[in-house]
Amino acid sequence: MAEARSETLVPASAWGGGASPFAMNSKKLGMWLFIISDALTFSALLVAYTYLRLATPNWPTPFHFSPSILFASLMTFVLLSSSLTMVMGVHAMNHGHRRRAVGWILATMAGGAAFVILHATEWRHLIVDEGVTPFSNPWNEPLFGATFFALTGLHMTHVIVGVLYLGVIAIGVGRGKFKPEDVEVSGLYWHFVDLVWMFIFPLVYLMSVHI
Amino acid sequence: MPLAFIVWAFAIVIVYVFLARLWWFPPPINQHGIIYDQHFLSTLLVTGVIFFLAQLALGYVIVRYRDRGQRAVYSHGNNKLEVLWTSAAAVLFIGAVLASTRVYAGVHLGRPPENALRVEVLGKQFAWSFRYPGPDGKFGRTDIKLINDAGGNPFGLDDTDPAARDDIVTSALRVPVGTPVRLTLKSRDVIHNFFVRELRLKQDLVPGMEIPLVFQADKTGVYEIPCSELCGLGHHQMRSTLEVLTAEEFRRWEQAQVEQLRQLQQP
Amino acid sequence: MSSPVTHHAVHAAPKGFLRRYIFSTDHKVIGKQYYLLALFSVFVGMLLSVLMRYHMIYPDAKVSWFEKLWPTGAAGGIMTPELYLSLMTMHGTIMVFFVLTTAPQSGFGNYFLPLQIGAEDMAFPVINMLSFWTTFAALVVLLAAFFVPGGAPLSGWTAYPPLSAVGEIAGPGQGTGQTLWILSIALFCAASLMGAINFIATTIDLRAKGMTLMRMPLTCWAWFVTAILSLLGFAVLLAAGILLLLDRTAGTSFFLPAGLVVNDQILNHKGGSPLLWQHLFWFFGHPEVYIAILPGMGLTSTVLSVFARKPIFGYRAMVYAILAIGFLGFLVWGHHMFVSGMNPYTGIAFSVLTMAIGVPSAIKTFNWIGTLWGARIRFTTPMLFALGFVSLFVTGGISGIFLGQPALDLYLHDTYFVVGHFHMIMGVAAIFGIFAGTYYWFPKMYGRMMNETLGKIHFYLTFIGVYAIFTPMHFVGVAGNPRRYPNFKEFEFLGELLPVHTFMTHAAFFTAAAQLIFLFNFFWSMKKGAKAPVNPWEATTLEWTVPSPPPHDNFGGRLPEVYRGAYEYSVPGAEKDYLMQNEPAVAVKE
Amino acid sequence: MQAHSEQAIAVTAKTFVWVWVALLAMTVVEVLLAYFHVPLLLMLTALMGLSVIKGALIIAYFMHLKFERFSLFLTLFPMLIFCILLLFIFMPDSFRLMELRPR
Repeated sequence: MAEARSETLVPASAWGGGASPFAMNSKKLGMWLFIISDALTFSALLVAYTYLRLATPNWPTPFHFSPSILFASLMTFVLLSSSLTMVMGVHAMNHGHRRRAVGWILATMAGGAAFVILHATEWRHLIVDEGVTPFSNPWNEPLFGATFFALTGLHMTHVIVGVLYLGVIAIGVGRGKFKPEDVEVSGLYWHFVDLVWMFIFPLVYLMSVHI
Repeated sequence: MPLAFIVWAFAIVIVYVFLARLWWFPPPINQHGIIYDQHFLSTLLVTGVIFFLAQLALGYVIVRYRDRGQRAVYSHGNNKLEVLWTSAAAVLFIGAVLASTRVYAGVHLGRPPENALRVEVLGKQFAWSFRYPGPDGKFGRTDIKLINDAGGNPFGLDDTDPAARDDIVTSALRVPVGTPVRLTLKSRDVIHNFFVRELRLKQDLVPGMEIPLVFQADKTGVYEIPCSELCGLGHHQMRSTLEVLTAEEFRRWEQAQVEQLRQLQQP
Repeated sequence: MSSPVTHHAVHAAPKGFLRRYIFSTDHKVIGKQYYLLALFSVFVGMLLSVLMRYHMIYPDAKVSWFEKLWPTGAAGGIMTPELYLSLMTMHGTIMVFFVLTTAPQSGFGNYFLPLQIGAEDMAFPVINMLSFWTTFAALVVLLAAFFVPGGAPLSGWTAYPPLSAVGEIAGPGQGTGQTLWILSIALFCAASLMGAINFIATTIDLRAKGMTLMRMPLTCWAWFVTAILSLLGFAVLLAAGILLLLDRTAGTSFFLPAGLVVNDQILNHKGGSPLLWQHLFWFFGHPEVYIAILPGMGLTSTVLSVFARKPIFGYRAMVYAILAIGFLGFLVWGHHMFVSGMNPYTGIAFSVLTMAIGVPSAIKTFNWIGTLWGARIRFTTPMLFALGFVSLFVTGGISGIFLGQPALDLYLHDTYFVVGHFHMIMGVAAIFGIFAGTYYWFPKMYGRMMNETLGKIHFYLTFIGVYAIFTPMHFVGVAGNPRRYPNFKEFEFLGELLPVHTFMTHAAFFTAAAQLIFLFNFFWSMKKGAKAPVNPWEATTLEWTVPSPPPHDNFGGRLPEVYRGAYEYSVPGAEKDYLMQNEPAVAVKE
Repeated sequence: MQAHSEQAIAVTAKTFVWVWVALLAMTVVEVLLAYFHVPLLLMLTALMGLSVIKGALIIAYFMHLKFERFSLFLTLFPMLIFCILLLFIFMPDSFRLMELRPR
């Protein structure tokens, strides 16, 4: 057929090759793709949690305002704020303020570290004081602890990896090696970690409703 | 070139084996089995024709369009044909599955009749056990702590419950002919599968679930029950039988069981 | 270094053996590494299957070297049922993950995606290298399961809990072996994820000028869609794997309900559900089937068009069919669970969707035959394998119409009918795609031609062999033969089917032996084959514009420009009977 | 939405602070909500609704998706949302599990 060959030689759209259709570098696209995949992993875990919770008649709701909810709210605050500092870091980097960017990234790392410490304290409280472990707890619904530790544990792993990742970025930026886009890509990851918590926090802590 | 003849030969052999029924289902012993076979045959007919024609066509183009110095046709396709065979395939496939839904629904969505004989089926690595409620018509209490396979108590019947004392536990499934049977399938360890070829029925036994399965056998005889879901190293040995007895035989067998239980429980 | 277009304009080949051949970031080296890994795996997997078939018909035979290989599993040289089951598990896992996922996608895809779209490398060369070595580690961890106490796991490649979750009390191999299995799968998930990101980013960003999506060869489309399936599917498998690992090592009970008594031990688990694993697993598992077969479909389309000397019939329809298969592939996982205790209404919904996926598959078949219609077929070895693919695809696909209906699945589920079905379509058809790709691209990869006579002998023996192995499986399946039985001694009705199994086993010996011809041809041609010209098959896609084998930077620093679709054969008025994709506009009579 | 990342640079830091404030406010609402004994469905809808809004804000502003080409959004998100919705096909089985539990 004629139309297949009579196409113009110059690509008609961004999809015609020789250009990035999203007008972004491949690294950023790669990070977005990773985020999609990782989001699905977390979704699968959250759906598994929902599935098991729905099938369990007496799901325990032991999170009281103090200390658990208070702690978790504080953690949410820390994480959200670290997202703000991160976006400020990206912003500074985009405007060519390298030193300021390093400062913001360090602040973000501090936020991440604070989150991990708070979370670890809460885990300790649950394990030592309340006797919740992945396989048993005082309310005799072992899945409660299992889902809690699996979900928050995987998230905490992501936070720890994120802090290390940001450390590498901070050093690179400080030495003048990395470009603004590298900071932005690391920012994408960090915000994603924040985003996941926005779903884990209400589903695991706040849904203390009897089903 | 030789490829065409090989393709045709295989197509012919396959169609022949299915037509001649060299290896085939055992005859069905229930209403569902008869419907199942009908549906299988109609699916076989439709798919068989498609299969044969497709392989025939493949062989044909191989022979007809081999390189004999001719010029190949320059064509990028034909949208009309494309639409035609897409819709034909869609109608055919969706039609087949809609037609079959009735057969599936008949097994899983019907309500068991009130007078159905109730039997519990328990799978474990690597044996089957069946429990009848006994004369009182009630399944007694069980407790996993009381499970004792060597002592003939795979269900863990609790003898302190009078309803449990008359429960009949066997290693083969015996049912009266022409009577609806409601099985409750459960497993104690891993997933097993209850399969009776002659009933055309198959259902997994999932730990943590009590899955109902209803059937009615209309022909007496002894039929094998193979476990059909990988359950471990003895999977291939996990055998029992379905014995379809006449009503009279079944009554006599049940009575003998009850009598035996009573004697065992005499102090 | 990663701005999309002016991507490292010229890069010199790295010096030093390690950087060049082992930890290379060159997509061509990585592609070959993947291919060789798959080649090794396929022979291991095949050896396991031959041993399984042997045990099935001679369960009591004494073979002294069995004992040397597996001192506990085959004490005295007699294979035990548990050894059979562990061979089966490893056969399935190796074949599905390390052959069918690795060879066509990671192997050929890595080598030829950048070449076909006119790029110098993949978008993330370092991640590409990491991805290979993670896959390698996954294979090592998996094979290590053979050598730990208890041996390899015996729960099948689907690893249904509770069998896979409760540990050693469920059987030998369910201890350390099963844990290694899950670790291997988790590593493989990570590797596939890295690969998928790379493939998608490369396809989107690095296409040469003029290479519109609708001008890409169908192979590229297939790799692209397969990568999307991997990206989403493996993400869910990873979640399932984490939960199973926790069940095994941390004592949780995601997949373990209350009241389990395994091997006379009361377990303290409570609340979980074995069905949850099945859902999560098949959510990945069904797209995985298409991950295995889609690249084969793309390749078959290309090879058919090249050797029919005819444009592909209905290019757009083919693209849409690939997309539709990818999309619907996510909607049909429930058809693996018709008899698993799933909600029957869900079952009915899944069955309709399952049948719907037959439609794009049918479109592909019709279009392949349409491509051949009016052609001028050159019967080279790759073409023979592509034609064989079409035949096998039809045969294997047809039996899917039976299994996709829950009503018929009530009998056929977990019988040899299923084994025959998926071996035909995702096993052998996909392998035929890999063979077609090997014979087709070998000249480009190694700069030498493979021997055509040996190739044809290999094809005919294999084609006859696989039909002889897998067709009878449908027959015994209809007779009700359950799968995953190490022997058929315990059941009366199975005894009658033993002659058929004997036939299949001999056919398997025959077919496996025929593969040695391929192995010989492959390695002999690598050293002694005739030197390959740039474009031995007179094909139009971009990989045939560069020397065989291509230089380190593929296009010598000057990226090609593309002017037309990938399948311009027998163009009226053109001098040759084909037009390369990068040939500038030429006078063509309408 | 057909803008480029340059626009992200043009956005002032003030915007991000406002987004942050909005996120915090919504979190406070969520926490408070947990102490009103509202019916399950309402609770779930409110919590998830707020979370989705929060997520959208994070994606749009912090992750700069608002300033990328719309085609990126169209490429990435439909498949993710589609897959997540698909996962909910598990739920009928969860209820069935309740029904068929051994008593």
